[in-house]
Amino acid sequence: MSTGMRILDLIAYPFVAFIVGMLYMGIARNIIGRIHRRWGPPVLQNLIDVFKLYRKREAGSHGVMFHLGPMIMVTGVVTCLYFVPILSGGKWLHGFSFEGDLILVTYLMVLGALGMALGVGQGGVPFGVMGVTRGLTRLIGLEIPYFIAIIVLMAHYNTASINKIMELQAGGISNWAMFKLPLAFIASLFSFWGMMGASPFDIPGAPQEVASGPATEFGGKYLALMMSTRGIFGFLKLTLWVDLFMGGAANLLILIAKTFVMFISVLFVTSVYSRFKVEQAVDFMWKYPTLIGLIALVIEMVR
Amino acid sequence: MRELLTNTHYIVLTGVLILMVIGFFGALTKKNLIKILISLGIVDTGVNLFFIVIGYLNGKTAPIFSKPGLTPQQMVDPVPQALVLTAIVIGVAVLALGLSIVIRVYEHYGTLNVSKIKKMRG
Amino acid sequence: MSWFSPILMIAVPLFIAFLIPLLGYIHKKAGLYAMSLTLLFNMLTGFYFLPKVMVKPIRVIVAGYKPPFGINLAITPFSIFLACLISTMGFLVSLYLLKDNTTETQEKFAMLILLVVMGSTGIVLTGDIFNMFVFLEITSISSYALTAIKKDRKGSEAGIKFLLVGSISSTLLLLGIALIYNQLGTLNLADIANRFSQMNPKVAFLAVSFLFIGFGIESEMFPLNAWAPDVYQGAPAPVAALFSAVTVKAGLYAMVRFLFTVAAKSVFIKLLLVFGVLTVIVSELSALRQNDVKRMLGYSSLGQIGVILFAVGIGTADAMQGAIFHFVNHAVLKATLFLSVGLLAKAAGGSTMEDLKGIGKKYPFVAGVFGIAALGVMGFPPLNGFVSKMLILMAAAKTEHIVLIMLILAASVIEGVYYFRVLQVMFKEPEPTRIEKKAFPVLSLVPLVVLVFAIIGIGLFSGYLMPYLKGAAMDVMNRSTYIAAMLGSNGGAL
Amino acid sequence: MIGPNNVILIPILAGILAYFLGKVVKPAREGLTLGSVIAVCYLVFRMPFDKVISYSYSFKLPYAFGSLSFGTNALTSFFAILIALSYLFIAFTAFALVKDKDYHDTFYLFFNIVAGSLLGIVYSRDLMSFFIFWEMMTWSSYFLVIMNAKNPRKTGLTYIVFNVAGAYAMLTAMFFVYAAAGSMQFDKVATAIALMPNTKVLFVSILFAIGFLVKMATMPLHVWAPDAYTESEDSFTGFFSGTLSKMGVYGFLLFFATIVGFANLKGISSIKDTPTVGYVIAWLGVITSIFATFRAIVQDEVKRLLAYSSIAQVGYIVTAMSLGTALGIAGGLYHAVMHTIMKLLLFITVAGVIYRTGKDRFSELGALITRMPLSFLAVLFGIIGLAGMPPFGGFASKWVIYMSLLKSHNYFLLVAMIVSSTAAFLYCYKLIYGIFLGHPSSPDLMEVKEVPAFLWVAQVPLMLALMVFGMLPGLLVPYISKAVAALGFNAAFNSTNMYTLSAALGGFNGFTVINVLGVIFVVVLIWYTLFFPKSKKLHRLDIYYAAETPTEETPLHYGYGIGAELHRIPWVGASLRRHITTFYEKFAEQVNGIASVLKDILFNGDGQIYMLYAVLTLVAIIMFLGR
Repeated sequence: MSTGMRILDLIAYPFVAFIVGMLYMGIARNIIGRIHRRWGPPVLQNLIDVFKLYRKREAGSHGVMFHLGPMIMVTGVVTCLYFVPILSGGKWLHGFSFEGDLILVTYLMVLGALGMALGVGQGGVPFGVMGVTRGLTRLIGLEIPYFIAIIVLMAHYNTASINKIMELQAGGISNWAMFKLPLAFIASLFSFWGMMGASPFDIPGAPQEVASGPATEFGGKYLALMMSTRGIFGFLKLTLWVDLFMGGAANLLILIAKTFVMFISVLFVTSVYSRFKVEQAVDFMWKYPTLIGLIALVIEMVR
Repeated sequence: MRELLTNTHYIVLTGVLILMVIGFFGALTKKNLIKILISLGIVDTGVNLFFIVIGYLNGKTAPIFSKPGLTPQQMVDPVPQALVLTAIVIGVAVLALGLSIVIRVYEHYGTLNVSKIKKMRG
Repeated sequence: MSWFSPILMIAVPLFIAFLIPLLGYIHKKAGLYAMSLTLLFNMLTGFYFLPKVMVKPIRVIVAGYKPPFGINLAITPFSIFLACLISTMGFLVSLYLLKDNTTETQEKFAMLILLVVMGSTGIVLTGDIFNMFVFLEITSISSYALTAIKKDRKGSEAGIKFLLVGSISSTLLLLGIALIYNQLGTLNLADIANRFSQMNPKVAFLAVSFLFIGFGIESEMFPLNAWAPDVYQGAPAPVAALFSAVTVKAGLYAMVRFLFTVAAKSVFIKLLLVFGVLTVIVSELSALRQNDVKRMLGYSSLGQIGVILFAVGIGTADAMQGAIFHFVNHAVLKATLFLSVGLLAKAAGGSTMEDLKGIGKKYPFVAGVFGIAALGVMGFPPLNGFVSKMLILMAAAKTEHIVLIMLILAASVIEGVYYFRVLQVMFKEPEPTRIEKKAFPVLSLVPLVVLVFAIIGIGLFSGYLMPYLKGAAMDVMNRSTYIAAMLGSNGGAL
Repeated sequence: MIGPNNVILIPILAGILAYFLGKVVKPAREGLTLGSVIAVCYLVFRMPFDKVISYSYSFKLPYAFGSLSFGTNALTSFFAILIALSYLFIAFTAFALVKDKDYHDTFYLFFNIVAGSLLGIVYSRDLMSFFIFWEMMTWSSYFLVIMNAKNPRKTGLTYIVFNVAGAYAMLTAMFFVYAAAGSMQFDKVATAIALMPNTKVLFVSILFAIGFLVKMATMPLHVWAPDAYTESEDSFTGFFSGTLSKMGVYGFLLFFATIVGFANLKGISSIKDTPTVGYVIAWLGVITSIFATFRAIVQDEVKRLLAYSSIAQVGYIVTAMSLGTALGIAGGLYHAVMHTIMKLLLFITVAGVIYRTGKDRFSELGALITRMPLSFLAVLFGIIGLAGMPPFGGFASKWVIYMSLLKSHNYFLLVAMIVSSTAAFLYCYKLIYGIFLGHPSSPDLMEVKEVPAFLWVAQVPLMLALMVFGMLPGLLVPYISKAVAALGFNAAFNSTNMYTLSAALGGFNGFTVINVLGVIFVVVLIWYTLFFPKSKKLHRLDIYYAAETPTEETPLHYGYGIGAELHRIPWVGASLRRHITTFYEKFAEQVNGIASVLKDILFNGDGQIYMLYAVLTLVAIIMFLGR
């Protein structure tokens, strides 16, 4: 694969995520609409919103950090994306995943959020800060089951590199980590739903309480950047879970199929459960998912 | 080693013991400072008497060449008697100093009761 | 020059002491200057004889009677070492007193100070047990008088308590000496030591316990030291400095000389160990709750003496070497502490924590000296207290006394608490406005400067002191050389 | 050649000279400190890193101590360089911040003595010199703690009690070992311990552990740390929490790896081939970091937040080291360096902020980003490192610690550590939000100037260091492997080149990470600022406020209250309510109670009773010893 192709591949990387991510968000609004027995907006609605916002003539800014906040968010998310291989096999669309490992990805996921939080800070909106605080407090809850799950994975496959984990799961469904380490998968699912912002855990951006939380003060091009980042971030987590627990995807079609299954689980959870308070979320996360994860860990240690 | 304790020794020793008991009893139970000092004096005399008894040899005379022709063999052991002289002087000095301090304590406290003189404690 | 013998260290101060009232007519301050000069003389003679005695102990015959009959002085390395220490500390305190007008009657003060130092030197140098008793009594009587010299309530109360307990001690000593004389018929220490085993064991035990309690009271051992805190609080500061640096040392010397050289009864040495640790714990704990700084220093002084007794109680040569080193450090440190608190209390008009609030800001030098001495007492490294404490604890480690080491270290944590509390009160509280700053007389600052240099100097260069410490420790540890030197024909007859 | 023993004396003499010379000519203090800093840095760096050199230095101490011996090996040079650099940075901070304070003279005296004693600890080769300089560090840093303290009595006394008690615990162990070995030299002591029976070795290692855990402020011995770090002199706090706590780390490694030896500790009793003592201490470290992190989040005082964060971060080092694995110790050392850099950077900047604004609480600060942009950047770098975020060095050291735990199969420890390191994001955000973002709590904050120039001399290199170690995580690996080798472990890193860091289960290329981040950020920045119309500057109060318009008086600096919701989380809330200090306070009351009862009974002031004591003792001796 010549370097030219490699560069093109790298440039295409974020856009693939952006487009697929936006489509998923559009589909999500449609499906939830149908669940609420209404039609829901067209699938491309999110893309339309983003381009509309980009066309806005001006956007209010509260200072340098406010201006840079969304940019750091995008940088963080896209960098994290580069370290998660979209396609397995290491030829196409694998980004820089060979140079990083699972722990690096875990910490990069939070880097974007922190960058945006700085922008929100300078914005000066109390709702924004409330949103950020809720997000970070919720993170304490979400991170534990997720990390237990990846510890089980790393212990089981004795490696921290995502690509190796994918290779070791090749060869049929029975070989997927989903079935080999079911408890770990279930524990990680809870934090997956939380990170995707499924209803019981969509605490930071709760419209009724904190007026869309961190994104409150941002308008125009900044809001556009944040919405597109949310799309990319959704796609990133989906591919990560697929890579870790479903043996990754040889080509885009398989990827979309597998990620769609995960996405459906998010939708079901979102539309059924009502929102937790922050402390309830953390308390919940530390009780059941962590317990399941610890059991998986014990099983793993025994083996 | 002079082990030959005659019965005179025993009589005087009991005397010493009585003096010591009285002295210590007085010093440790009486509350009045002057009484304590007096009883300490008594203890002191008891000790001095004990010293004398140690040096006493039955039938011997005082170790002073008062009469011509007295030979040292006829005399009692002179050393304890010399020591007792110093001890008595010391006893007197302590007693005198004690009484002068007691006067000053009385000026300050207005009482001689030893259990009342304890502003400095703890 | 055969007339220049150690006996002068006793004769000259005695002569001058009784000459002082006459000097009063020549010039009001003559008595004080005479005192300082004699003490200076004592110090110089001491240091003159120190190297000589290290080589060979000297036996001074008085009035022609060869031992064991006449009274004679036994100048052994341990005694000359202590004699130098006593005279040096006496001289420094006397320098302080030249400008210190605590009492109007200067002659009596100077005379008593001389008598106390002479008495202590006598105890340390004498080779005769009754002679030691007489010197002990001279020191005690002049100490009672010194404690009550200021005629105030505290002084007299302390004086009477000191006198009562002191007279018990003298009675017991007399009884002990009488019993020993009754059995052995001799008063010479070396002779007693030589024939101590021939005594009837019951009477011997009785005599040793009488003397143990008698010397115990003088060396401020735990159950017998209840009078000490009152005396340190009641007596004027320079006198308290003198007591902690000089008289206690003499008492300890008598205890050590009697238990190790004369009556080598190991039961009592073990008792010393136990009482030593008890003294440390009780006095450090009591010092924790003190409000008056002088009384607190009294308790801390008892604590340090407890450490010395503990070291002596261990009974090995290393421990004795550490103990003697602690003799020196304790004397230097406690003298500095008492003298500096004396100055500060005089300026602040009282020695309680309340009075000394923020005094460090007004008199940084004197409070700084107090701070350095406090660090030294607590045993913080570069200073001298640390070196001797380490030596003692190392010796204790060698003899498997780990639990006792932990007790003593716990006590020194408590010591750290109350000393740093005083330092914090002195330096961190707001400056007292009611005291207007007036400089202290230079002469009373000289001893402080000398002592501070001693604290830091001994701390850093303690190696030079070691040969003398080793000599003194050896002298105490092996009885036979002492007996041979004092009784044998080869004794240097001066 | 100037050996380690002279290097130690330079700062101490400089300090003493500075104090006295300073009385005559005031700038002499800064001059002498600067001279000593340069001399120390030059000599420390000139000393060969891993060649073992030893010097005996007869310091005229009595025969019993023998001569104090000093020397260097890789471990000591590792820490010596750390000390020298912190000494340099803190000296410059002090030049700026302590200029017009009234304790100007005593500060330089004690600051230099502390620096000298740190070098002494690191360079000493026998127990006695180690203890001498350990004690000198304790009492000289005590004076720096109470120098500018708000309530010096409580802070000072707790500091002294804990540190002196810890030092004496260590001393008892030293005597124990001295009794067995007959000498104080490290090598002789090591051989002696090998022959000691198990119970004694356990006793000695527990006592050593207590001494060092007090210095590293691990639970339950951490009570002195928050007060001491908060109340100590502002410019000294960086040195205090950054470098002095590392002496605990050095001591722990020295005694547990070389002298007591993890091997024979394992022989005594072990769980899953980690020595039990180490395993318990590891759990202590993790519990400390969890409690300290949650306690840090709810603080309102800036320095107290950083103090608790120091305790938490050192907790990680304790956990990593005490398991006794090669990678664990390497992780501990790596994190020690990173933590020192971050804490120096943060404490120096915070000291500058306090110096300029005079306020030290989040509720009083806010929106300083406009007035103090460089300090904002410094704190930004600091918190990214503190939170362990990838582009900077903080991530590399945490990554190594995680790998060590994974490799030694201590998964539960790793899960517990994740709890605290995730919660760390909260107090990092609170730190930067409380001071620089949000709204100014009082109008005078808007006239504040940037921190004095001298602080930049310290801040800029530290920021660069964080970035460089982030970009080249493998840069420190050769030095760490040499230090770990000096402890008798073979280093466990697979990669040797500067760019990547790889060990047990995986690896990552720091260079790629920072390049990707840089490229994307530049692309987005250019695309956003050039192609889109300039954004309109809004007034501070022109914000979305649910249909109301905030005025100057409305309190908008909401962020200082971060952490209030933690009280409602069941387990976290419980941990915040319960304080370990109540146990110590009761113990202190007990001791005081005994003390006052004892002194009132025994010394009750009545002369006659004193006489009775004497007579009773006599009777007791005659009766009991009579037979």
